[in-house]
Amino acid sequence: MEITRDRAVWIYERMALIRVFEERVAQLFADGRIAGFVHLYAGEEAVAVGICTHLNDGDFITSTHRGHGHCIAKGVDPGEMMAELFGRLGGSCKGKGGSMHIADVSKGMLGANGIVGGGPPLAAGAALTAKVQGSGAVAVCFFGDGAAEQGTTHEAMNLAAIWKLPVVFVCENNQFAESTPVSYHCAATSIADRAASYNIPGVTVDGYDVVAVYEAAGEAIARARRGDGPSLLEAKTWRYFGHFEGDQITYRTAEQSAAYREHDPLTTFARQAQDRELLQKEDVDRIDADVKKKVEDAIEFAEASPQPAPEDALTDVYVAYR
Amino acid sequence: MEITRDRAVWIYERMALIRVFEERVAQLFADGRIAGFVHLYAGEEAVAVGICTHLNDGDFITSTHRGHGHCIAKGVDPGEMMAELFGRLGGSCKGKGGSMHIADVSKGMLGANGIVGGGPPLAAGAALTAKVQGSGAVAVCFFGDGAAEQGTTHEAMNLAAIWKLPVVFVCENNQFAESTPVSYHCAATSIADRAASYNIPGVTVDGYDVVAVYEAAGEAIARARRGDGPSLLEAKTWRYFGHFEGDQITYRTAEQSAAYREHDPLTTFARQAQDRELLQKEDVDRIDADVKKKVEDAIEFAEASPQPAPEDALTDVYVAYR
Amino acid sequence: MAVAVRTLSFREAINEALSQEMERDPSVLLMGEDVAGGATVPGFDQEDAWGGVLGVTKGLVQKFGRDRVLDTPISESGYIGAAVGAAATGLRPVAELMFVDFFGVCMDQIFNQGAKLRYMFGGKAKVPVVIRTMIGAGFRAAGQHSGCHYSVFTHMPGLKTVVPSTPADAKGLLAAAIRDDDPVLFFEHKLLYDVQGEVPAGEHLIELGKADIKREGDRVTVVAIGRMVQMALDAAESLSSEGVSVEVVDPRTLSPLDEDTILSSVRKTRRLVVVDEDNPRCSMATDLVALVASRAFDDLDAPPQMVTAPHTPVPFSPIMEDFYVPTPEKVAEAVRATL
Amino acid sequence: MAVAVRTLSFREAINEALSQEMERDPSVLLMGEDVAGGATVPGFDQEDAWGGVLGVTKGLVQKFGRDRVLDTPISESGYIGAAVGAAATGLRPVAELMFVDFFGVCMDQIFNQGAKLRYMFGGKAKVPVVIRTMIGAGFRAAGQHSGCHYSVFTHMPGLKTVVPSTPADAKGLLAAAIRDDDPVLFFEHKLLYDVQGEVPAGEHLIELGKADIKREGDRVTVVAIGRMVQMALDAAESLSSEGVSVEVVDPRTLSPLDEDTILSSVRKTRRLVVVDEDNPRCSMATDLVALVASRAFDDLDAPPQMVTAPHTPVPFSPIMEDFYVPTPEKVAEAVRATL
Ligand SMILES: Cc1ncc(C[n+]2csc(CCOP(=O)(O)OP(=O)(O)O)c2C)c(N)n1
Ligand SMILES: Cc1ncc(C[n+]2csc(CCOP(=O)(O)OP(=O)(O)O)c2C)c(N)n1
Ligand SMILES: [Mg+2]
Ligand SMILES: [Mg+2]
Repeated sequence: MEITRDRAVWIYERMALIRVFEERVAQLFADGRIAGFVHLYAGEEAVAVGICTHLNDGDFITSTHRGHGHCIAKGVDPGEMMAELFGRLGGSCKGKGGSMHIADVSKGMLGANGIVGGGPPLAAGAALTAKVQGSGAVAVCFFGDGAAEQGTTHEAMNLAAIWKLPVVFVCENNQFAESTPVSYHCAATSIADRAASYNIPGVTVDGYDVVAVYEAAGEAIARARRGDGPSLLEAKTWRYFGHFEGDQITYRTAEQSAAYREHDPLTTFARQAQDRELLQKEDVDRIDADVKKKVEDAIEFAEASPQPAPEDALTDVYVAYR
Repeated sequence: MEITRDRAVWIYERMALIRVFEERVAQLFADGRIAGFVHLYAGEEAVAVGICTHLNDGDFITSTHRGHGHCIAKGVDPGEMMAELFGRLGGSCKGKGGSMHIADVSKGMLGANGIVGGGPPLAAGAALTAKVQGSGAVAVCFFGDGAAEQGTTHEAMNLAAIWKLPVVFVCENNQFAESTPVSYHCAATSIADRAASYNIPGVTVDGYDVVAVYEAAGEAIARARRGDGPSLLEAKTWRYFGHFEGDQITYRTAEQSAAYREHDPLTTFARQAQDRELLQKEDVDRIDADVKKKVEDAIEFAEASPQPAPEDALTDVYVAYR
Repeated sequence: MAVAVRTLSFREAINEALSQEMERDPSVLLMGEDVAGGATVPGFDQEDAWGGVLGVTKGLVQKFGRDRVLDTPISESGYIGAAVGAAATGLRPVAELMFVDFFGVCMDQIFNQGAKLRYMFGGKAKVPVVIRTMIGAGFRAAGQHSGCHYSVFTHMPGLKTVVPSTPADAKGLLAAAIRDDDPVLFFEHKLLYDVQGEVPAGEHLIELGKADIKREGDRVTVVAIGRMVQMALDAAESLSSEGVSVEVVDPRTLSPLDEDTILSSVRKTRRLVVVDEDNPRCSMATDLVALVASRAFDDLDAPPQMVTAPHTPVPFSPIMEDFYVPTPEKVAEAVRATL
Repeated sequence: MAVAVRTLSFREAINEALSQEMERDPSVLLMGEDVAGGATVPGFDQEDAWGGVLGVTKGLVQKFGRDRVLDTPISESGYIGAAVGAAATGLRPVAELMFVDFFGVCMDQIFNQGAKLRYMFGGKAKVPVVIRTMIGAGFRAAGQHSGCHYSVFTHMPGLKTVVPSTPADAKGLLAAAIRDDDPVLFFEHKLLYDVQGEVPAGEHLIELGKADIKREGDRVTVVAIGRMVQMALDAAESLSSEGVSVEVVDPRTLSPLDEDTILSSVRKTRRLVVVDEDNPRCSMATDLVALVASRAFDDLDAPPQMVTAPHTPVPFSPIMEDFYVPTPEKVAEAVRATL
């Protein structure tokens, strides 16, 4: 699979946007301007972006509690996202969802999810819609290494396999579920190997290498679009921040994170793309500046967005009730 | 593993007892003397018996909706079982459980279970007790091919594996979940292969050959007793009756069942044991007569057992309430 | 315009609603364990296919094919969650949870996903899924196949709950549930399946949220749910010979609840008896009594009475199980206690 | 004999109950996601281990070791079912379901296995398991981490449900729950963890099924649950300056429920207000109103009032969430409505 200049720009821009968005959210949380449980995606950008490069608005994704990166990669507006984190009416969910439930169904983004393992059945369902409607769309289900032990993940993969649904299960193995390492919570040596339990392809890829993710995802998504059924893709990755904001990260070492920073997906890709003359230094600088501005604009948008009225809590439960 | 004459007698006697028990229950159901959902185990005897030969009262088993065979193999009294099916006070559960909930905790039989996939977590828990208490006991979890797709099964196997619990997961693959064939509901080629997802041994065995089951189970149970953790054993089998009594069995052919009858586990074992001079023809005849009598005695016991009072429905919910 | 009316069983009425809605709207599909039966077994679309464990969906796979009548593995979270996901993306799935007692293996997909997606997404999604499920004691099916538990779903914001008591209601409410844009739990009492009743032949829709007065009366209001409507009617019949005129109100949908019809009836009779086969704590029985006690307190002349199952699981023994389920006698006794 | 009493937080009181019971009985063990934290990470038993997502079980793994404080995979059915199985075979596990909102992924093991085994086995088993879980809104944790839903568990025969409102109650009730031979759900409101209160130092047991009168009064009875007890006390305080004497009853355990204490209080005050943070339908609010309306109807001088969360999921926005939770003002208003 060839990466064009346009695609390289898109990839770098999305990754950079996620990174800056998350770093700013961390500050805003520390400053008490964002409340609740906030799980940041920084460090894992190559996974969401490498995969979503293959998707368009008609395709679906399901996400996790760590959903900001998936949203941005799937094209959700950062202003609406930030407004959502601020609990404002202009937020993608009108302030009702917050970080753990950001969604934009019009973009095929079926929501961050506060339930670990909540997404896999939903993704199978979205893929069923695509299959029944013959739309050619695919669904991608992002889930964590911790979610791999949840029964729903097993059920959804088996169901998708027997129904040959156009879905790609993407395990973002950041090696921890909260403070619990994957080596403890997972009996398998490799989560991708579990694909054999469903007779579907299973591949492990370096989640710090966006090109590797992009290529593996291309295979899996093409297969799904062809009607050949689901795949399982495991991307080994690492989160730079704590499990959620406020976490003191006592269960892994600063050295480990530093080692990952050495191979940071953004700088690595920027370098590779320049080596391959897909991007110029100026492109990178311009994008870096652009995304900073985008995020500041998003914050501005969020701050300018009106607060909901207390009674707005009562609406949107049903389409119609009585 | 050597089979002694005593063991051969036990094996044949248990299998014959299950067979006769189930055939009589089918009649009693047809005659309207037993009510409710009744799932018969006839045809699958070699699995429960081949495995339970290795167990004693201190060991635990969890069972399924198709639990009579497991009960008998684990030493539950057939009279109390029959009384339970009749809903009598003398039943193993005082008439409160019925076929789908027969249990005898004093024999380590932790209950038939009306919930497909209900047993695996319970078995892991019983194994945890054995491990914590250092009792040397093991737990065996019987589950169907249909139950293999349930999330609880996945969760329990992973949990048992990471905690190295002394439990053996036994999949009784009778090739159907109700009217749905395993080839449809299960994406894996072999359920035993799913053991790889948990880094535990996985073996498929001919569930019509009690010696083969006995041998494979011996390995797995010894491993568990040694503290080396769980295993998965898949026994390919076939039920002679419908899914439940009343089922017209329209989803498989009489020829298929006839073919299995050719290799009936009881007659096969009786022949093999005679060939190996473990049993004499007279033993087999005596046992056949014995178990018939045992089952008739069980029916007599059940019929003589008093009916509960209606208000007995109100007791046994709690050990103490207020 | 005369509407053709035939006698159908409750089972047939449900089957007809499914069939008509599937004909009407290609985005409606069925999924569940053995709802067709014998998937991939050669030659197995014949008429005696299971069509669900108690035959309710029999014949539909022959009409609509296996692409629209989907047998599932025993993975309730998997396929009910898939139904939710499919509903959120454009289909109108009708998923079957064989027995309501199994809700514990899939509740998250129902109550945290299906019920909440719309709200959590700020009203920017809809989830038009129907989950059909069997309820009720009396089948000698014991502790894990005999519960009601519609109270649990009624408790949950975002869900609608429907409990029909007659074949005609079953047809009309199920059709309305399928056309409804919100997630609906549809509870079918297994002892009603063989009950016969007149059912309109063509399109028949009953608006969700409308109670039905199954018998008019002016002395005591009995609100009864599902199979308990028949118990209440039987009690009313025998009480009428004692000169006590009982009004039997069938809420039909528990969420939304037709508070007005219930309150008006009580304002007329000034007495309330609730009959609910579910367990008593935090139940529809308490819900209805609390509604009336808080909103029509001054209209009540006697303490409201609740006739419910006891606070126990369902026992197997027929003798004990018959004691567990409310009877017309117990209803009549409760009615007399209000006089 | 003087009992030493210190000020502890609600969090510390729970931790102390766990620690003391684990010391007392070697068959008590803890399991849950990150209840120790950092399992198998080299050197990770140090004092700053997570000890649960909000630090409630901090320090216990250092005292009791990893054989008794078990980190689990994210497999609630798996490990809570294992806790049930272990309880049925001789241990006394205390399992943590991190947030009650997750009950949907594991409810079967709680309500079909844990709650029913004893009954279905004819009384020949017992299941002494405790499931601790966090409840409650106000944390800005949105729709899937903020519910209460103790009504669902109270509905289920075979379970006991405990909702403490003070540090001392939390300690005494948790110790009693651990020694109890039945399955107990123990609900901890996350906004109470930092609340301070006096707590007896040594063994401290509070019998399950005993309500506590948190403030005496004679004009109106307010029954409040969990964090709502504080709302009721605040309302009582402000109402006392209006000359209205409010009695605040804290049921502490919802199943079994201390009906006598509640009914006696209402018989004295002749007025009832229930304050329940849970959603309103089929809830503890309706349960309590129905209890009083059916059993003390003639003693009531005014319609009973319910102050509850609305029939909606919990919204994220702090403004909306603050509207969602009952406040002392709303309680006071409801009290006034009964006068
Ligand atoms: C059903 C359920 N159980 C537990 C939690 C609490 N929880 C939230 S995130 C998390 C860890 C998830 O780990 P993983 O799937 O690896 O995702 P990561 O956080 O590493 O991205 C846990 C236990 C939850 N939200 N839902
Ligand atoms: C959670 C749950 N889902 C569905 C059912 C209904 N049911 C009872 S037995 C059965 C089939 C089980 O198949 P399998 O596990 O292969 O066991 P077998 O009957 O073949 O012994 C089904 C679907 C149930 N009891 N529990
Ligand atoms: Mg992770
Ligand atoms: Mg089977």
